[in-house]
Amino acid sequence: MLTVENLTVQFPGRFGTFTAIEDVSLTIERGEIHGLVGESGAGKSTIGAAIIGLLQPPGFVSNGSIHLGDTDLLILGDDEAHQTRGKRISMIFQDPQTSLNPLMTIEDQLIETIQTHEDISTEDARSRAISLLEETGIENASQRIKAYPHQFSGGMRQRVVIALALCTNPELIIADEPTTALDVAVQSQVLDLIRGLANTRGIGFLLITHDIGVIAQTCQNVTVLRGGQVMEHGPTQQVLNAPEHPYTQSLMAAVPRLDVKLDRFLVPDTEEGVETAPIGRSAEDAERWLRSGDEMLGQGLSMEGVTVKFTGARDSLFRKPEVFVALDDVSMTIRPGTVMGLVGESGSGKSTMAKVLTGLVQPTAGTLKLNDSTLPLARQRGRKDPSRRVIQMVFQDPYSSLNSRHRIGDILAEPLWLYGLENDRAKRRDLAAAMLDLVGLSADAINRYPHQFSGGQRQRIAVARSLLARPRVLICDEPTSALDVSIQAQVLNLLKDLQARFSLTILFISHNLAVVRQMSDDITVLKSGKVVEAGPSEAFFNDPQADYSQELLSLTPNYVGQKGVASQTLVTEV
Amino acid sequence: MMSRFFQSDGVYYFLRTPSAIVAAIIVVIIVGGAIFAPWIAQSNPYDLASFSLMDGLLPPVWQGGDPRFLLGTDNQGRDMVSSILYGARLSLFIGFMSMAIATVLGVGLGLAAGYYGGRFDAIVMRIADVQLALPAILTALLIDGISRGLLPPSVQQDLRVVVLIIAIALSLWVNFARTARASVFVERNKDYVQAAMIMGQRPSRVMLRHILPNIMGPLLVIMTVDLASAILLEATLSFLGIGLPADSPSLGTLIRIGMQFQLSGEWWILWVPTIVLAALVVSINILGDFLRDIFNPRLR
Amino acid sequence: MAYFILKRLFQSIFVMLAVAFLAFSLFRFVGDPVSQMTGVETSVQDQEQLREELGLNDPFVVQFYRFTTDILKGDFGYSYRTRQPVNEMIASRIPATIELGITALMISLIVGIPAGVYTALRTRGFATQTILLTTLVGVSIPTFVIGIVLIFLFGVTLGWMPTFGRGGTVDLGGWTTSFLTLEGWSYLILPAITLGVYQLTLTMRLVRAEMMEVMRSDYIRFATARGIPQRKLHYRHALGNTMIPVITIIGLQFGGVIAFSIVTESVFQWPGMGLLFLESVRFVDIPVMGVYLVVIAFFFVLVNLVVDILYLMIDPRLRVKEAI
Amino acid sequence: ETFRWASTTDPQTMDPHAVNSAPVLSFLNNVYEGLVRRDRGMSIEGSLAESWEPLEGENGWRFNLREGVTFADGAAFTAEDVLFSYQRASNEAADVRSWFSPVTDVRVVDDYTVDFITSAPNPLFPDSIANFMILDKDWAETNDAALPATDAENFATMNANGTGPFMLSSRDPGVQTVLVPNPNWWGEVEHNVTEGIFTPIGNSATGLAALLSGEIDFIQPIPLQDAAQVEERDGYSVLEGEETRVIMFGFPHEHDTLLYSTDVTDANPFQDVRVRQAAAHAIDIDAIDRVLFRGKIEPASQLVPAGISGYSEENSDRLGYDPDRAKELLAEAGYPDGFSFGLKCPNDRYINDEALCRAAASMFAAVGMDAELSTGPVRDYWPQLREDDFDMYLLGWSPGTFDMEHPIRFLKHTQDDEKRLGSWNFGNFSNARVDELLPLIQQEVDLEARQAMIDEVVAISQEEMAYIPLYTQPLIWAAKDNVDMVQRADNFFLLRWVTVE
Ligand SMILES: Nc1ncnc2c1ncn2[C@@H]1O[C@H](COP(=O)(O)OP(=O)(O)OP(=O)(O)O)[C@@H](O)[C@H]1O
Ligand SMILES: Nc1ncnc2c1ncn2[C@@H]1O[C@H](COP(=O)(O)OP(=O)(O)OP(=O)(O)O)[C@@H](O)[C@H]1O
Ligand SMILES: [Mg+2]
Ligand SMILES: [Mg+2]
Ligand code: NI
Repeated sequence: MLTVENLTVQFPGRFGTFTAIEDVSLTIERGEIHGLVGESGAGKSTIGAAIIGLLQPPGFVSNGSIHLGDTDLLILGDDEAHQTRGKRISMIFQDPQTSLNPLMTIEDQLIETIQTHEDISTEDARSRAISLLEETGIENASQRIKAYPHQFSGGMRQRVVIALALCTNPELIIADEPTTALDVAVQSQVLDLIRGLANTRGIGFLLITHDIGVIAQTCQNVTVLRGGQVMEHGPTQQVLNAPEHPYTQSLMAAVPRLDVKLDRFLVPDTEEGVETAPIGRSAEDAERWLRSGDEMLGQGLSMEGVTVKFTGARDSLFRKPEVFVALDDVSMTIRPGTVMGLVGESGSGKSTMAKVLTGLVQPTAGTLKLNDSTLPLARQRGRKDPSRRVIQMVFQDPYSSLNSRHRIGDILAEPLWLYGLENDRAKRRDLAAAMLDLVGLSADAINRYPHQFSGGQRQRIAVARSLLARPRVLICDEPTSALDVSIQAQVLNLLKDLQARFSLTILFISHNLAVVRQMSDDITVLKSGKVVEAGPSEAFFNDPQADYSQELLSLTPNYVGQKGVASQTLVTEV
Repeated sequence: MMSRFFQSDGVYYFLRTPSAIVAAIIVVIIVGGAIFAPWIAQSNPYDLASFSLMDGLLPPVWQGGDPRFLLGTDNQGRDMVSSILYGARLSLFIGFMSMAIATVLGVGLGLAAGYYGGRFDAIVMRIADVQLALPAILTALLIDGISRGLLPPSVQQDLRVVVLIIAIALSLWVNFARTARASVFVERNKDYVQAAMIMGQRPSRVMLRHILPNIMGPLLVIMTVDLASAILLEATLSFLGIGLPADSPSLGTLIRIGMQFQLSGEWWILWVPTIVLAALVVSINILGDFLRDIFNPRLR
Repeated sequence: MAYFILKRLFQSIFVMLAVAFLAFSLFRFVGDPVSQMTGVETSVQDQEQLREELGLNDPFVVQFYRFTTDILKGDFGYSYRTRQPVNEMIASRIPATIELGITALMISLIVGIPAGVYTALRTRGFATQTILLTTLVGVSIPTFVIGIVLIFLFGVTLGWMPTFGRGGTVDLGGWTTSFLTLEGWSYLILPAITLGVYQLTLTMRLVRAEMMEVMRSDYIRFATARGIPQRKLHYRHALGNTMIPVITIIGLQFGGVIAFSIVTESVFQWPGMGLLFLESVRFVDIPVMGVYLVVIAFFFVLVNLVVDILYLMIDPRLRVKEAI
Repeated sequence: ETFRWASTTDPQTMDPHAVNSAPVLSFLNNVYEGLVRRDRGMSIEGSLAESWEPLEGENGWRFNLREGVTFADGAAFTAEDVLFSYQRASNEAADVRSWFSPVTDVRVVDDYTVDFITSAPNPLFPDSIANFMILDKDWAETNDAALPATDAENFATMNANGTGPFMLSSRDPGVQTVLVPNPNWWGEVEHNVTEGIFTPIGNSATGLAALLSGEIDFIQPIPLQDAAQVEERDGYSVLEGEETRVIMFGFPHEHDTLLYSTDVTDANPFQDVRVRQAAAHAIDIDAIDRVLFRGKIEPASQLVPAGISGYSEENSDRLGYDPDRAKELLAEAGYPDGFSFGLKCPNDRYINDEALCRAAASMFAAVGMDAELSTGPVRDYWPQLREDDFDMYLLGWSPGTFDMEHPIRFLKHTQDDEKRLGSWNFGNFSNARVDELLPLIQQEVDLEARQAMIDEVVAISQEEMAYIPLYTQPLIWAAKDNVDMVQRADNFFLLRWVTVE
C-alpha cells in the first residue's frame, strides 16, 4: 500500500546541507504494523514527516519516491496534499498533552475533522465521533465528548488523539512515539488498540519508537535506522532475535532485559567512544583522591514513616484547598554499599522520595537516618550540614541538570569549592580533569559548555560532578530514561563500575523494571505514595508478591533476546 | 572567547539578516557620534560662548545656509549637528542609565520573588501592580514633583537628569520583574537549580550565578525595547515640560523646541532631531526583534 | 471562580490605597498652590492666611488622614483653581477619556490583530516587512509630533477633520458620547489614531510573536496532519490560543493608553481627564491631581478584573472543574 | 454672526472678585462692568458711573452713577449694588481686595451717587478700579454668593449676572463658554455678534491649526514665529501691538554673597553698580529682537512702555550693547576675568522666556559673566523668588493701573510687608529717596509736579541700575480677514468691538 523508495531528505543549514535521511526504502501493507526503530536523531520522525508531507522547513525531499496506493505523494500540489492529510494518511504524535487544542472541546475537534473531509451533517458526525471514542475505549463517550482536553487524563487524551486520527478512515496512520509519554499500563492499552485497529479495519501503521520492547510486541515488520540509513529490515522476529547487521546486534545486546540480570552491557560501538589523551591528571589520580576521603564505607540511608502532603491552590473561600498526599507513611532502608531500586508508575511519588532525602521537600511526618544518626529534614537541614556533601544526586535529564551557561570546569569545580574539599583553584581544575578521565571523557572537555556534549556525555559529567563531592550516597532519579538504549547501557555500566569500586550506596529510581533489574540489589515498589512491596531484587523479579507488582511486570513490554547473544556478551566482557 | 563569539549562532544569523545589519550600523553611528561628541562636534551646546545668537535660524547648507552649519542652526544659533550629537549623547545616557537601573531593580526583585515565592512574591507583585496603575508619565510627574519639593532648587537643576532617570527607571522595572519572575518559576524547577539547592548553595549565589545567566535571553530583549521606550519617554516628558531644561539638549528637548518652529518655516529645527530619534529608536527595536528571534530558535 | 474574583478585589483595594497614598504624597511636593491661586497684587500675609485656611500648613499625617477619610466619605474636595467640586469636574471629563481610550484600543485591535496574523503567517513577504517597518517608525516618532502632523495634514491642509475639541456629542443622562453622531466620530478619529498607533504596533507585534509560536505547537501540527483547512487552522485554532497572552498584555497596557491620553488630549485639546490633569499640574490644583490618580488606579484595577474574567471565559482550563 | 475665539487659558471662575488674574478679568469685562472702563486707547471713561470728581474737603472720590441701567436678569442697578460690590471685593475672601487698600469708607449718598473715601489724596484711584466689577446685591444674596468662594464653589463661580454688553449663556469649564448679547444693555452696540463662543486651547500649534482650518475666527495670542506664515495666507491677518508688559532682569541687591557662584563665594558682585551696568551693556537687544522675536519687540528703558501715564520721556535712553565697556566695567569693579552666577527664569510665563534667558546667558558669557541658567514652570518660580533663591532673575511687569506708580510701588519701593509695599521687589532694591517719593507721587494731583517726581525715581533707578529693563512684550493676535476688532494694550479682548463681515 505505502511504498517508499530511495527516499533522501536534506536540511540545508548553516554548516552545509545535512542529509537526515539517505536512500531509505520501506513498504507497508494493509493492516500491517511496521516498526521503525533507531536512536534519537536517526531520522525516524523525518521519514514520518516526509510521508505525510509536513517536513519542517528548510527540509526537502531531494530524491526518491513515496506512493500511497497509486498516488504519488511527492508530486501532489499543496491543496491536493492537504486533502490527503487526514483523509488518507493520519498521524499521531508523541505527546498527548500538547497534541490537542486546549481551547476546543473534544467534540468540536472531532466534528470539525470529520466535516472537513466529508459532507456530513453535524449530528451524524457527532454520532460517528461518539462511536469512535467508544471504540478507542472511552467509557460514557456521549457525555465525555463535551469535555475539554484538560479534563482528560493522559491515557484518555492519547485515545482521543487516536480517535482524531481515525475519524476519517485513513489508509495509513503514522504513529510517532505514541506511547513514550504514558506509563506502562496505559501504554499496553494503547498498543492493544493499535493492534486491534490494524486487524479489524486493515489500517496500515508506521509505528515509530525507540523502545525495542514495544516493537517486539506490536509489529510484524521492523526497520532499523541509524544515521538516516537503514541498517536492517525484515520480519520482527528475525531482526530482533537473529540480527545480521553488527549494529543491530549490539543494539539488541544493549537492551536491558527483564528476564535476567547481566553484569555489564555490551556497548555498541558509537562515536561516543572514550576519548583519551588527558591533559595532566588521569583516572588514577581521581581514584586516589576519592579514596583519600576519611570515611570510605558506603553509608546506610533510611526513612521511617515519611508522609508528604502537597497543598493545592486555593480556589474557594469556603473550602480548604485540597490536600494531595504524595507519600503516605513510607519507610525504606538502604543498606550501606548496596543499590536500592525504586520503581512505580508515573506520579507514584518516586521523585518526591528523592526530594525528601535530599532535603528539597519538607515531609509532614517521618524521620530520616543517615547511618545511625538522624538526618535533619529539609527546613532543619542547614546549608553547611555534612549530609549535603555525603548525599549527592544525579538527575533524570542531563540536558537540564547542567547549567548551560557554565563551563564544564566550573561545574565540576563547584562542589570542591563549596564543600571546601580543595582550596586551590589550579588543583580544583586538575581534579576536575582527572575526574573527567575517570568517567571516560577527554580532559579537554573542561573548557567546553554542556551543549557541546551529547546526552550520554552530559550524564557522565553529571556523575563526575556528584563524585567530586566525595559522596557516600548517590541518588539517581531516572538517570537514563532520557537516553537511547545504547547510551543508557554505557551510563549504567559506568554507575555499576563506580558503585563496585567505591562501594557507594545508591538509590536508583526508574520506571523501567528491566533497567532496575540490571542495577539493584534490593527493590521497593511504590504505588500512589504507598510501598506495595519491598525486598531483595532477584526474589522480586522471580516471584513478585503483590498483585500490583505482578501486573506491572506482566505489562512491561518484554523483548526476550536470544539467549546466545546474551551469553556471548557476558563472555566478551569478563 | 573571541572565536566562540564569531562562531556563535548570533553572529551567523546576524550576518544573514540585512535589517539587523542596517539597524546595527545606524545604532553604531549614532552611539559613536554620541560618545565622541566632544571631539567631533564643532561647537558645544553647553558652552554658551561657543555659539552666538547672531547665527540663529540659519537653514541647512543645501537650502542656502552657512557652510559652517551643515544642518543649519536653531533659534539660539546652535549648530544643529552639534546639538544632535550632544542630544543623542544625553538621550542615550538617560536611556541606558534608566534601563540599567530598571534592569537591576526589576531583575533583582523578580528573581527574589520567583525564588522565594510565597508572601515575598505577593508583596513584590502588589507593588508591581501599584506601579502599573501609575503609568510611566504619571510616575515621572510624581517623581519630578517630589524632587522639586524636596530638593533645594540649586541641587535640583543639577539633578534633573538623575530625577528623570529615576522616574523612567521606576516606570520600566515592572516589565523586568514580571519577566524575571516568570522565568524563575520555570527555571527553579529545572534540575540544575535543584542540584545547586541540594548542594546547599547560598540563595543569592543560586539566583545570580545559576539562574540569572539562563534567563538573560528574554531580559536582553526587554532591555533593548525598554532602552528605546526610555528614550521616547524622555522626549514625551520634555514635551509635557517635566523633562530636561532647554539648555540640556537631549533629543527630546530638541524636538520640543523644534515644535515651535514646525510652521514658521524653520522645519529643520524640528525634523532633523525627530528623524534621528526615530532612526535610533527603530534601529534599537529592530535589534531587539533580532535578539528575540535568536533567543527563540523556534521562530527562526 | 468567585474566590478568585474576590481575591482579586482584595488586591485591588490594596492597589487603590497605595495609589491614594502616593497621590497624596504628590500633594506636598508639586509646587505652591497658593501663589497660583492668587493674583499679582495679593500680599504675602494674605497668601499665608489662605495657606492656613486650606490646611496646607498641617502636618503630613493630618493631611493624609483628611484626604483618605474624605475620599472614603465620597467627598473629593474642591478644586483650588476653579473652586468646583472635584468629583463633578472629573465625572464630566471621564466619558471623553474613556471613549478616546476605547476607540484607540479598538483601532489597535481591529487593525493590529489581523496585521499580526498576516505578518505571522507570511513571515518573509514584502508586505510583511513593510507593515513591520512602518508601524515601528510610527511608534518611534513621539506621539505629540504625530498628533500635530495629523492635525495639519487632515485638519488644515486637507480640511477633512476638525482640529481640536470634541464636538458633536450626545448627552445620555450624564454621559456625553461621541459615538452616536458622524460629527462626533470626525472629532474622535484623529486623536484616537494618534493614541492608538502605539497600541496598534504593540498588539500587532505581540499577536505576531505569539501566533508564530502557536503555529509551531504540536496541536497545530496535529491539526494540519488531519487536513484541517488553512483558514480554520489560523483563525479557529491558532488565533484563540494566541489571544490568551495578548489579552493580558493589552489589559496591562490600558494604563499606558490612559497615560498617553494626557499627551494626545493636550495636543488635540480633547476635553478629557488627561487635559484636566495637565492643567491642574500647571496650576498646582492638588485636589484634582490627587483624585485623578485615584480614578486612574480605579480604572486600571477594573480593567484588570475584566481581563481576568475574560481569561476565564476564553480558557476552559481556568474554569471550575465541571463534574463529568 | 457667531464668533468663535480661543485663548490659551480658560477663565477659572465667573466670579469677578475671586481671582485677580488677567484671563478672568479680561473675559468678565464682557459680562460685568465697573464704574469706569478703559477705551480702545486705554484711557479711563465712564461706564456705570457717568462722571466722577474728587471730594471736597475730604480725601476721596464721588461717582455719579448712570441711571436706568439694569442687570441681565432685569434688576435695576443702584448705589446699593456698588456698596455691596465694594464690600464683597474688599472682603478677606476676595483676591482683588488690594485695589481697595487706600479706601477707608464707602458711602451711599443717594441711589445714584457713591463716595469712596481714601486715607490720603489719591488722584489715580479711578484708574485703579477699572476692573472692579459690579454685582447685583439681590442676585448675589439670593444665590448665596454674597462673598467670593474661597475653598468651595458658589453660585457666582459658574453663573454671571452683569450689566455688560453680553450675557453668559452656557459654561463648560475648560471646554467652552458661550456669550450672547445683552438686549437691555445701556450702551451703544458696535458689534454684530449674535453669539460668542470661547474655547481654551492650551497648545499653540493646535490653536493655530484651528484658526487655519477655519474652526475659529480669532486666537489670542499666536507664537510670534508663526505670525509671518499666518500673514501670508489668504484670508488671515495678524494683529500686532505692544503689550504694556516690560520684561526685565532683577538683581539680588541685598544679598551678601552669590548663591550659585563657583568662583565668587564671599561677595555679591551685583552690589556694585558697575557690575550691574556691565550686565546691561552685555545684552544685545537688537540681536534678540531679530532672531528670537523677529523684529517685533520694542527695547525698554524703564519699567513701563512709552505711552503709559507717568512714562519718563526724560529718561528714555537705555544702556546700549557694548561688550567692551562691559568688560571694562567688570575690571573696574574687580572682576577682570568675570565671575559665575545663577540666572533664574520661568519657562512658561512670558513669550519666549526660556529662549530669551538662554540667549542672554550666552551674551553674559561673552563678557565673562558665566550664567548658570535654571528654568522652571512658574508654579515653582514664584516661590523660589519669594525665598530669595537667585543671583539674577527674569521678571515681566504689566502695570495694573497703567501708570508708572504701579511698578514703583511693587518693584522699586523697599520691601515693607506692613504697608504692603515692594512686594515684588524680590532683590529688595532700596533707595531712601524713592521710598520718600512714592507717597508723594501717589497723592500729587498736579500732573506736572507728579511727573517731575516720577522722572527723579526713574533717573535714580537707571543710575543705580535697579533693574535691566529689556523690552516691551509684543502682542500678537491672529484672526480671519473678515473680522474686525480692537487690540488693547492690556491684552484684554472685548467682544463689543468685534464686527464680522
Ligand atoms: N527542522 C530541521 N532543521 C534541521 N535539521 C533537522 C530538522 N529536523 C530534523 N533535523 C535533523 O534530522 C535528523 C533526524 O531527525 P529526526 O527528528 O527525524 O530524528 P528521530 O529519529 O525522530 O529522533 P528522536 O527519537 O529524537 O525523535 C536529526 O539529526 C535532526 O537534527
Ligand atoms: N510541588 C508539588 N506540589 C503539588 N504536587 C506535587 C508537587 N510535586 C509533586 N507533586 C505530586 O506528587 C505526586 C508524586 O510526584 P513525583 O514527582 O514524586 O512522581 P514520580 O513517581 O517521580 O513520577 P514520574 O515517574 O512521572 O517522575 C504527583 O502526583 C505530583 O503531581
Ligand atoms: Mg522523533
Ligand atoms: Mg519523577
Ligand atoms: Ni575571547
